[in-house]
Amino acid sequence: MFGRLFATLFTRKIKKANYVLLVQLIAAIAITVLSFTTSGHVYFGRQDLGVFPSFFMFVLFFSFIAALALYCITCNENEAINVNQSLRLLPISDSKYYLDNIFTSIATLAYFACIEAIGIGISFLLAFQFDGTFHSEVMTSYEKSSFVFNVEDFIVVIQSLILLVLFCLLFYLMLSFLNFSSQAIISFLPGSIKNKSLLGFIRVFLVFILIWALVKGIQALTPIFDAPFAVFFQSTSSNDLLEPISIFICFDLLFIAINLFLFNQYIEPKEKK
Amino acid sequence: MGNLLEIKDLTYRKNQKTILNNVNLTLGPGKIVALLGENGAGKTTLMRIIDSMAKNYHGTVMVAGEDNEVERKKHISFTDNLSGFSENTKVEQISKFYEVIYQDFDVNEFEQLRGFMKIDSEIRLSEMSKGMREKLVIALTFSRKVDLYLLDEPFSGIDAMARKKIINSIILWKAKESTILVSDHFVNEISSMLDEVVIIRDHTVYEHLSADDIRAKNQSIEEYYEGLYQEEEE
Amino acid sequence: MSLFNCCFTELFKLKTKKLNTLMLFQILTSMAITFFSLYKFENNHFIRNTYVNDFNFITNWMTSFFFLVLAFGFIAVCLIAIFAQRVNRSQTWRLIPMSSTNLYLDNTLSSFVSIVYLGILDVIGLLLLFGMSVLTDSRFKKNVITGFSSPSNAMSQLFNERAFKIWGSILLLILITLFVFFVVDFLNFSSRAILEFLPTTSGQAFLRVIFIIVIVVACWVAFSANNFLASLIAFPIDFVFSSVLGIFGGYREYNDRYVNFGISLIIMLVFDIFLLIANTLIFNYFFEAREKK
Amino acid sequence: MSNLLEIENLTYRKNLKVILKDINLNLKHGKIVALLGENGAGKTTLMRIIAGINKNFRGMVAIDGVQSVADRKRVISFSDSLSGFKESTKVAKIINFYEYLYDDFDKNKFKQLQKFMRLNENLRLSEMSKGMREKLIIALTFSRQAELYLLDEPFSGIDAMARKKIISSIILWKADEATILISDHFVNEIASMLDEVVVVKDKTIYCHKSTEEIRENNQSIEEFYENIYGEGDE
Repeated sequence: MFGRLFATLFTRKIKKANYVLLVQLIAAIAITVLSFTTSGHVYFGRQDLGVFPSFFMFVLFFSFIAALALYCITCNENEAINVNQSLRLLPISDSKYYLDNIFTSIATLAYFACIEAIGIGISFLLAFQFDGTFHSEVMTSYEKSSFVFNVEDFIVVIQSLILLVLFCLLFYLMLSFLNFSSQAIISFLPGSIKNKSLLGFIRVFLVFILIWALVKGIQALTPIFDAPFAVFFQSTSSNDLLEPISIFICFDLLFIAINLFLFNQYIEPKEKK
Repeated sequence: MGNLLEIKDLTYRKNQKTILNNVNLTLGPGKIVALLGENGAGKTTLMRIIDSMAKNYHGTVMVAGEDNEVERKKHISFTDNLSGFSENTKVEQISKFYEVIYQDFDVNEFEQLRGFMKIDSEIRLSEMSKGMREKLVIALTFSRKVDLYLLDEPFSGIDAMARKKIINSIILWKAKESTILVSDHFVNEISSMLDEVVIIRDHTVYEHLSADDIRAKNQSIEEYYEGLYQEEEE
Repeated sequence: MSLFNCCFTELFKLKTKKLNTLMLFQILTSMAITFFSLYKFENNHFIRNTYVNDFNFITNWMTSFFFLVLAFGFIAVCLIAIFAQRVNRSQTWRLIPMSSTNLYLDNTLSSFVSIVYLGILDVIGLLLLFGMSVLTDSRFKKNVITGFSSPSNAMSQLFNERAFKIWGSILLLILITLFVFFVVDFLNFSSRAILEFLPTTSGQAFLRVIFIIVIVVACWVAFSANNFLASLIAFPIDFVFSSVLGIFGGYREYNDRYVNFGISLIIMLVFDIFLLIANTLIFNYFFEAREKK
Repeated sequence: MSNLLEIENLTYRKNLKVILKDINLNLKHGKIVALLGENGAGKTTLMRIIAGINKNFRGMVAIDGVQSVADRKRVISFSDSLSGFKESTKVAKIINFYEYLYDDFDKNKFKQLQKFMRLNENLRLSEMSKGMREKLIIALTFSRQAELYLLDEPFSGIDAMARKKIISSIILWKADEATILISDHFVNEIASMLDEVVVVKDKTIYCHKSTEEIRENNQSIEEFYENIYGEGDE
């Protein structure tokens, strides 16, 4: 049953990811075509770009926006699935249900990243093949940079990817925690004052607590640790990354436990009106 | 006073499908009329056209001799599912809204009906069950003094006792010369209060006759109504 | 009081209630930003890091509040535009015995006036903060006094060429807000009206196509501000940003792309009027309230 | 054979308000039981607790002695309002969803019910009227070979003829030892098929009688139900 629910949710979220990818592709093509038909050139940095290099630029640029958009969509989708009565009726324990929901979102992000990488690769090759100036430029910059491939860098790249996944997971969990805890608190308050602005106050209050707890946690866990993101960007050796990864794992596990408890106890699907 | 409601060869199409096809109907004042028909026969659409909710239909619809959309709305009180209000509005705020917007809204009539339905004015929409919400809608609809009341499946969620009490006292709530057009699936429940019956079938008005004619042939309205669908079953 | 006015006041009350909570969030966020930017967290208590600037908390709060005004203004316009669609679509409002044209005008007018209400709230907030920071922060008070007293300072030019830009940008801001409301209405009405005619099976696909077209047009306008038609829409927004920000230094002089301000004003006006008429027609004849389920 | 459903001193509170107080109920296999009560008496809440949707109640709910939520859901078929599906989903897609995720979903049983209700498979939810949608829900609920069927006001929008046909043939759709717990406001409509009656009043189980007992002192179930509220009102 866990597998089948995973498949159903995964196909549902994949549809959304494909839709975002389609919109991104169409937008990139449309922009390139339109900007060449109307003004005849695409201005970037110091010099004009050919058709294919500008298409590559747009695809690259849109990929970040699309990633952000998909992330927000998946957050929204997670919370919608948590209160979806038709799905909650399925014969599966609530803990497995919640884990299914979160991991399918992570799987969708992974799927999206692969397709995105392929898309950027193809547009890069297109530009590389069909545009002389772009071709020569890439070749010269390749020779200049003493790019020598070694195992150490490869491990660092893998570790930073893991860190990214853990961070996305943490944000999902925090968002769910925010929703579940405000829902739980609301269900204890007398019905009369249950209205939107109150929900807003509780959310803001909880956000402050979250930030405070996070800051407190980071301080308590590693006195030498100051900014995981600084390490993330200009890391030199692979063991630098082990600290932030371990911290994120602790937080992820902590929030998974809290969310599972709240989800099992307090979160009920929406009533049918 | 002439006919209250006159509909002449009305046709309505939506998404390339005809929903109503040359409908002709006239209703006199001071009557309680039932609008009966199967699911999806077009009863709700007909009511929405009368109250000018549904637009771009062909044919004419006159209410109290008025054809213009605004005038028609003045004479009609339609059961509305309160979708315009946010879920945490209080009943008290809704009645204040009706009081401000509709001149013909009678506040103490509403208070009386609210007491009759046992609805607390402090309760919010989100805290009301389907039945309680329908009782509120009926109270709001009948608190307006108009010529034509349109009730679209008003009783489906209300519990048996309350429904009986409402049906018995509905006649008292309307003015003598105003008419009620009620569409409902529970024919035997409402048959006691009916003056006329209109049956919608195959996208048009299939039958329109007075309840006494049916009772004259000592048939209950329910048997008559089911009889219509009997031949089609075999 | 005529029905038109009662309806207007009711709608206005609903919309201002939403904007009040938004204003509260704006105050909270501006406070949070100032707090987190000014204070650093070291060996578990907050100390004031001095390298930011040496104005006190309230003055910094005022600047962050000012920058949030435009951001939250944009959020408010979107929020109100979406809420207006719910009103247009709800059966409760359409049942009111007034013509659909009046209802649509009421709805749009109350949306616009509620945005003006938010603007007034912002101005009051800024003045309050300005007063408080002048009273509490002696250093800021000195700057303000020097600013106003010496004629040669930029402030005194407020009443000549710069003033034209400010009034121009306010007028454009009004037209842009109306333009946003009308475009959102037009998209909702036309897609709904066309949906009524399409056989239901292709309804969903049609909505997706509309969504993609809207995104492409939006990107195209944003990216290619240098061709004529796009610049007419992009220019006013650019103009407003630069002239408003210009008041506080870093005033960007406009070079060759300075399209005659008047033309874009008129074009914007024509767009607004055309959309208003189109929306009223569609709303009257094709746009139905949602059926109750 | 022990009881199918056992509920012991169940209490449920929400927003500091008690909705259900020390409920004790035992249902046997193979019965059709009606759950009656006024609007807002807590019938829907009780059903949602049995189905394992509503949580943090105090007390014990067990099906065949099993309390875990997942096992309960496996043997219970709750009439879900399909609110979890987008309005544009096709009926065919909903059937695939049920077939794929519920082991006890029987496709040709559904085909049989679909023909009985005259449901068209490539309709979308948005195109269906309330009655058609409720017919689909009933067909989906009974296509599962469950031990306990929970029906929460399943007939409110279905037209008179279809409703009579459904009520008369519901017994054929369930296995012999399966039980149906149905909550509805139209007592006389469903009276013919009932074995037991449970009345919920003042937040608890007011009485739990078999229909033979009621019929012995020659009362119709409707009269019995009404005079429970009779004393209450006067």
